[in-house]
Amino acid sequence: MASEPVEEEYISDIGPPYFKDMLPPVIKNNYGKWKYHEVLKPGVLVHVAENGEKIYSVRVGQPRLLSIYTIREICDIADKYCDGYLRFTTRNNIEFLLTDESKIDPLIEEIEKLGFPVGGTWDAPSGKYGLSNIVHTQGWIHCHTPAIDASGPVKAIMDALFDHFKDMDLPGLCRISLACCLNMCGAVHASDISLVGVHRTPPIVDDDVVRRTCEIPSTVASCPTGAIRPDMKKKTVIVNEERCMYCGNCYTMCPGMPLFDPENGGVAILVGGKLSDARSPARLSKVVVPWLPNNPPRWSEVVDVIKRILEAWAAEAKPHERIAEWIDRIGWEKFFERTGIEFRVQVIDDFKLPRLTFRTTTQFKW
Amino acid sequence: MASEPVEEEYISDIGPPYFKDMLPPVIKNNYGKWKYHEVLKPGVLVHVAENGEKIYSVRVGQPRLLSIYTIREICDIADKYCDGYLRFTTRNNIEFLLTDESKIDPLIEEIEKLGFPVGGTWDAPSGKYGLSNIVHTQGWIHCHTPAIDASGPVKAIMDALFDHFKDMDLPGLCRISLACCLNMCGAVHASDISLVGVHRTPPIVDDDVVRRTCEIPSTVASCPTGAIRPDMKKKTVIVNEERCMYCGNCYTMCPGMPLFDPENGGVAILVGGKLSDARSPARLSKVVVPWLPNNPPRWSEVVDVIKRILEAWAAEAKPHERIAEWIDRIGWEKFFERTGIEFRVQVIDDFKLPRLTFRTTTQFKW
Amino acid sequence: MSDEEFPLLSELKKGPWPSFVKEIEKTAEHKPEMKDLLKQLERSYEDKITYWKHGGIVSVKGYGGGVIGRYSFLAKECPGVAEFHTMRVNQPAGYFYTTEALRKICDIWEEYGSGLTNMHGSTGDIILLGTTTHNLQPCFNELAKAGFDLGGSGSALRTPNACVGPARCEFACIDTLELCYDLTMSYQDELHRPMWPYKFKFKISGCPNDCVASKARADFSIIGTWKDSIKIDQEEVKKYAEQGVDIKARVVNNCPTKCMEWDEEKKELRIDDSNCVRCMHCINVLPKALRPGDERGAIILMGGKAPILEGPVMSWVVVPFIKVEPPFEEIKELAENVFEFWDENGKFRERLSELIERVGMMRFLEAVGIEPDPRQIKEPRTNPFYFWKEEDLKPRTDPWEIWRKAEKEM
Amino acid sequence: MSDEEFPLLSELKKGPWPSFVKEIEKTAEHKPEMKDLLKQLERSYEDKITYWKHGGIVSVKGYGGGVIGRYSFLAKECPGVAEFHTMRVNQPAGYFYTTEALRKICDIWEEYGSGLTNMHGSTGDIILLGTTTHNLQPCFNELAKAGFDLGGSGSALRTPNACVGPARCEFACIDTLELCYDLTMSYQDELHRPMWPYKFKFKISGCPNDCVASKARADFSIIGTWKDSIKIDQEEVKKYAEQGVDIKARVVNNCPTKCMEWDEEKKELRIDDSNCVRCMHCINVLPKALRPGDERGAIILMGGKAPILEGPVMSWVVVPFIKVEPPFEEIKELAENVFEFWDENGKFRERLSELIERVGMMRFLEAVGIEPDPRQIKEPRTNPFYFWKEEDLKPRTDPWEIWRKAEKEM
Ligand code: SRM
Ligand code: SRM
Ligand code: SRM
Ligand code: SRM
Ligand code: SF4
Ligand code: SF4
Ligand code: SF4
Ligand code: SF4
Ligand code: SF4
Ligand code: SF4
Ligand code: SF4
Ligand code: SF4
Repeated sequence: MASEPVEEEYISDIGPPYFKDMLPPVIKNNYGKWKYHEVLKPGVLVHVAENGEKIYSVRVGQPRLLSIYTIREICDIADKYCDGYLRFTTRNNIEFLLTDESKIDPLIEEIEKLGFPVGGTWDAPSGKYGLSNIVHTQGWIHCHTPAIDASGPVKAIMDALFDHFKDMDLPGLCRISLACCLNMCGAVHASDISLVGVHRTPPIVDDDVVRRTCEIPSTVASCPTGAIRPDMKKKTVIVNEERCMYCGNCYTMCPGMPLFDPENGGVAILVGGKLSDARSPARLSKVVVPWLPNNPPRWSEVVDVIKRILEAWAAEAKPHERIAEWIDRIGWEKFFERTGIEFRVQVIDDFKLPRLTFRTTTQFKW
Repeated sequence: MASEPVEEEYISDIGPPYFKDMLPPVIKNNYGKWKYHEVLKPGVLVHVAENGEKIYSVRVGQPRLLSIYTIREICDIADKYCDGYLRFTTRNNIEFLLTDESKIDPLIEEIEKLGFPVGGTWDAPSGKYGLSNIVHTQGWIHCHTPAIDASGPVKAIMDALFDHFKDMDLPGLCRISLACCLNMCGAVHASDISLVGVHRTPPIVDDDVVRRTCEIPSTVASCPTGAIRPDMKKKTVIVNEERCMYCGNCYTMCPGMPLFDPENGGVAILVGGKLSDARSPARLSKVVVPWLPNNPPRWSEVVDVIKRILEAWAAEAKPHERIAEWIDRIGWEKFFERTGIEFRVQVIDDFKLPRLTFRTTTQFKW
Repeated sequence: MSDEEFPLLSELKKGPWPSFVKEIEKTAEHKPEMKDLLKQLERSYEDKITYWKHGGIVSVKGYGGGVIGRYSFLAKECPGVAEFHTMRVNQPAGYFYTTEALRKICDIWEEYGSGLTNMHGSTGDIILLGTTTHNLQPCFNELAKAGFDLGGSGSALRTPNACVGPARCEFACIDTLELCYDLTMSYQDELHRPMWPYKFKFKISGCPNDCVASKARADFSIIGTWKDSIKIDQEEVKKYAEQGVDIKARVVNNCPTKCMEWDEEKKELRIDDSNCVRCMHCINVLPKALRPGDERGAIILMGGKAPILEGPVMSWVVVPFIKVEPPFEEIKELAENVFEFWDENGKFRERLSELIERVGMMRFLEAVGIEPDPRQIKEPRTNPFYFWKEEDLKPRTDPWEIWRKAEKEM
Repeated sequence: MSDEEFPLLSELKKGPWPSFVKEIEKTAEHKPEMKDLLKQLERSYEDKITYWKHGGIVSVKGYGGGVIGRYSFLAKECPGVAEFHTMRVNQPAGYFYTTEALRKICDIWEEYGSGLTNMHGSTGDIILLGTTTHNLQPCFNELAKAGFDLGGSGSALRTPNACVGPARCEFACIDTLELCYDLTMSYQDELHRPMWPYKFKFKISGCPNDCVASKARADFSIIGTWKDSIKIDQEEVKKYAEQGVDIKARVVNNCPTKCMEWDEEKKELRIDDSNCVRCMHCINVLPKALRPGDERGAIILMGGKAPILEGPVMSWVVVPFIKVEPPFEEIKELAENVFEFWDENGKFRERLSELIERVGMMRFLEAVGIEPDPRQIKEPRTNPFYFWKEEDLKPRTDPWEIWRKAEKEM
């Protein structure tokens, strides 16, 4: 069987490196044996094992879009202070892992010199919460469907809320996320504050492109509102604009029907999602601002609303109370009052089963 | 124009009698000027006006199905003790309206001799609640679509719960309602405990009757699950039994497709509805027993479950706490435990948007 | 009547609760044909099935509804109920009666009907249970002479209904009965001459206790409320406390928004009215001490109904506050806007809530002239799937032009 | 790079938060073609539109996914990004790295790619941001040699992800990382060779704090929990109280079921565990004093996903408790039952939750072998619209026969 290609040499399906090979020795030794943790100061955690051993973590904000040249600098620091061990968090912060407490401050100095802030932690025992990094998506850097950019608005918002990342000065956990289209790769549908790129105009069909690149039946089937019908003669599709709510799913299926519109596309803001089941159950975020303009480079209208929401909540929330829980307490009518956000009719759900969000009680506030 | 019929003499569209012509003088005088009320004993209310005048109401249970010969006896009593004034309540109790306190007891004696019990009141200030009458529908007495009888099960249940009508011995308000089919004329969809007649087998189409009596398009359109398709050739309809969930709406539209089945039809039990917005918001009832047999004359399986629910709640509820609120506090998993009701898969909503009732939190009890 | 004849039914003569079987028996004593009702019913009890047929349309001159036609499968065996139509007679608001009025109905029904009634039907009517086609018109004529009229049935307005309200309740924030009467009289035509896509129901409760169960059963629920502060009589509060009412446990702790405070020392109750949601609980428990405020009016909720087709609906808050004063112009204007929109847009057998769900709350609010308000919703939407109108938008640009220009440029 | 060249982007170099623009600039200093990314991006900032085209399918030998193809509309103006595919590289569970491993990736990506990355993508992968079709295979070969493999894309299993778990968290009730690794290795084929109706995601959190946000983003969420009682160290509770933690206000009052009591005098915390819903709050606030119980395992929730088509879904509790111990047989058996059911019944582009909604939870539970449990639901249904199976029923009778017999009888 000499004629067969020497496939054995082709390495594939090896999966990721085994994580245990990446763990610092103190973690390997105490795997599953941690007793408690403390937040020593913003950005610095210590976890103490049952046997008294400790691991320190220094949490560092980063833009997610990282150059390999920066990663190498980060590695240099990890080599110098952490015996070459570090990790990332599920919200894209870097965590330097140390065993020598005395190295924490020099490490912080060095990483901050590189332009990366230390912070993003929270401390339930003291009831002090720092703001973490914004989970986000590709935007104009790489995706074909974004209604807005991703990294740009994130940078603008984090600049504006920077102190909350550095200092643990918020009453509860607050997660901000951004997705550049309704596919919601950022899973913004369950964050305390979410930003999502939205279109406001139906797709513009280029029959020619549709004919060349699209499968008509699956394009038709892709529309949740049944707004698309086939035009069998011309081998293209026709959009019933009345029925279109601009979700963009048709464009995901078929490049021949983009719905971009620089002036009409923009940003929706959702609030009150939460994922942990601490205290109150996890829940989805709710649309409170159906549209703000897509205004690069610094999206000032968006930043302004985010700040207003955050500040109204921070001023009034009780310890541990997240935005969802604050609203539970004060009521949605007061949320709009407190934040000064105009209540627009689009906020009322009339998608598939509107009955679920219409108020069925006379209980409300004036 | 002598040839025209003398239509002027035909009285129509006069509407109901003006209610003010039916009010006892003390009510007329104090209309809108009541200050407070008290429950003097089970079944006896006094309302006191701003000027100190009083009206006493004696509440009396009745089977709703009343003979005119009984109504006349009731009138006799009202003439004797109430100057000829009485009313009915929104739950079909009779209320005798008196101004002379000393006549209350003789009135009670006389009406109870007639076989009608005094009770059904509740008293929030003392936190003592009596059970009221069961709101119900026609059943086999008059309707063409019932899956069960109405008056019969109601009688059997009220016999079993009679003491709760007479004594105010429950911790909170409890409303029981019954409807004999899913049309739910009893509006049982928002009661503390509801009984509803349900079918469990698809309609049996008699093509002949369909042809003679049914409009095919509206029959087809009547099915919420799209289980009916027209058979244009035979001018009848065909039911896809797989898709049918036995709602009976097709039979309402078309007499040619009854879904009665003596052994398979039966009673579903729902709990936890509430209409007042007192304390917690109003809400719909939830199916906890998808089916019990239709067992005349005394529906013992049904009576048994109702009693179990009522007793489990009454034993554990805090003052004012209704079944819905008790379940809010203990959780649905405990409701099934406490009542010993088997959790059947039919209780899980998979109708149109199941996602709304599936649990999305790790919060639950063991 | 011997119990051996109707062994199953006779089981329902036992027990302390008044027996409907006895009522039929009693009637049959005067009107022997009613024994046939027992016969048919006993048969249903044996066979566990209804023996009533789908009714045909029967009514009285000039009316399209008010009568439910009914025929028996057992016409031969039970000729007394071969035709057994019910008449729905519009009750006086609040179900108040003089014995004189009630006796008149009894007399007429003795002459033209079965002598059986339902006091009352679920919608609110006096149900006269069972008569023949032949008797309908004369019966109606007599009722009319006695001052009574038929209620609604079919695709029409249904008999409006209200809680006892100001007639005998200290909590009433609006005049439920006057409003009920006014609406009934204003819409006689809509009540008697079916012409709509389906039925339409009004129900009116004087306060959020909702004693007429309107939220579950009315396309248009009117519920009294107030906007200003609860009125407290601290002396009466003290008295309740002295009488042993545990104000902290029973009142304060049950307040849904925890906006109350009980000062145990001073025996004083304080309410932060800006956080009160007017649930009535504290007023219910302390009726002598607390009262609704003075700025009174109603909340209008729409769309309540039974489960078929899409599942049951509790009414939705559409108007968070409206004045309710005779001649009730605001409410009637709104109701008429709703009738018009539904009549024009509703499909056959589509209730109001189903229509609103189909066309969207945005279009509905606009059509009936109501502003969006956060009080209309439990919570905002979780999906960003909404519509914009042309006036919300800037002129459209074509992405193809932008891209093609860019591709060509160099 | 001069700021005049990219005036809009240069605005995003200002401010304290680290700038992604600077990261691109820094890369462009070493790899000049990356200036084209800035060019294209500046153009997007001016025109407010993306300049990326719908990608074609590109991958590496034997794989159907792991690469997202991407082409520019500005290929002429910005040839450096004309082809700009991303590679999704499967991260080590918990995102732990040695600098050695990270440097290897940097070296490979310096050679075969743009030098830009995302650390990490939302699903969890290392995103290598931008390379040409030509470079894909050699890049993959080098990664494999370095011990790395591609993650998922397309209609395949996606890269599983987990919270840091027992590696550095005292709350972990299950071994999130070992399970994540095991699932990833067990399902390499499902990950690399798209063959399903659509994507499928696993995410694993060690406790209900859900630090990997699994409930919103995974078709199959595995969340650690316990069944027995919370362990209390009363000495440590006292210490917290002495340090000024207001246990009543911050812990007890925030308990969702109010099943805790704080004895201010004895400084003792009591928990009625039969009413605890294991929300973690008290443990979070008092980590030195409280710990999850010993009978540990996981809750399995299914169906989480983004809003298209029917609105967003939070995962649904399907298995209220399952043991989680290597070799994780129970979980894998369940997962495979789910794969099978979905693969057989799912339509093109139908996620698991959409399939379950279409066919009904009853059929799904039966197919994957799970018993109904009240813990699966928030509340029971409000509509009585459900199905029965033949084995639930007695033999059918025909109402026509009953009626016709009755009509004839006499
Ligand atoms: C490092 C990380 C896990 C990882 O695998 O990377 C992590 C680590 C910890 N989380 Fe978390 N969480 C991490 C993402 C999350 C997420 C996921 C997310 O945000 O996308 C959540 C769910 C968020 C939500 O509910 O929307 C999350 C909700 C929590 C909570 C619940 C807080 C609440 O009040 O709702 C706790 C409990 C607490 O506050 O102590 C928690 C507690 C903790 C503790 C205290 C656990 C421990 O004892 O080690 C850790 C230190 C937190 C700190 O900064 O003080 N962690 N934590 C993640 C850090 C992300 C970051 O960089 O900010
Ligand atoms: C007479 C009647 C009004 C009428 O127009 O006929 C009425 C009369 C009163 N209701 Fe009611 N309610 C009446 C049906 C209702 C209904 C409707 C129903 O059951 O279909 C409800 C809504 C039920 C529900 O929520 O599901 C209702 C929920 C209440 C409540 C709220 C109780 C709660 O805790 O949820 C109160 C407040 C209270 O308890 O004091 C109330 C309070 C009252 C008061 C105390 C009002 C007053 O000050 O006069 C009345 C005396 C009650 C008593 O028996 O002590 N009424 N009440 C109805 C008597 C029906 C019966 O015969 O039992
Ligand atoms: C008599 C009454 C039951 C009773 O015993 O009290 C009744 C009896 C019937 N109702 Fe009803 N409904 C009665 C109040 C209700 C209510 C309660 C209410 O009005 O407050 C409801 C629930 C609220 C609602 O409207 O949603 C109700 C919801 C229905 C429905 C379902 C409507 C829907 O949109 O889902 C039907 C089906 C139909 O319209 O075809 C219906 C149909 C019927 C029909 C006409 C049967 C039919 O399919 O054509 C019944 C005639 C029975 C008979 O032989 O007399 N009946 N019906 C009630 C009217 C008495 C009255 O005028 O006072
Ligand atoms: C790269 C990434 C965003 C990021 O910047 O981090 C991403 C990028 C894309 N996602 Fe995503 N998704 C990414 C995580 C997610 C997540 C979050 C998660 O996995 O935890 C979600 C929400 C959770 C979910 O699966 O529901 C997500 C929901 C979608 C959807 C909607 C799926 C749905 O069922 O509703 C689409 C549309 C599709 O599949 O056609 C989508 C499609 C896409 C495509 C492939 C665009 C498309 O229409 O074909 C994007 C390619 C962008 C590009 O040019 O690179 N992406 N996508 C994430 C993957 C990185 C990684 O592997 O680590
Ligand atoms: S959210 Fe939309 S635009 Fe953004 S990366 Fe995902 S698919 Fe692309
Ligand atoms: S954007 Fe969405 S709603 Fe509009 S046509 Fe496309 S798929 Fe349909
Ligand atoms: S509930 Fe059904 S069976 Fe009973 S009276 Fe109403 S329509 Fe008839
Ligand atoms: S009973 Fe209901 S579900 Fe079944 S065919 Fe008739 S209308 Fe359809
Ligand atoms: S609804 Fe309110 S006003 Fe009407 S009777 Fe009930 S408590 Fe009184
Ligand atoms: S009416 Fe209800 S919400 Fe208002 S203070 Fe009283 S109990 Fe609280
Ligand atoms: S989910 Fe639980 S176990 Fe995992 S990191 Fe968060 S707190 Fe720790
Ligand atoms: S885990 Fe949550 S529910 Fe359980 S005792 Fe602690 S706070 Fe209460």
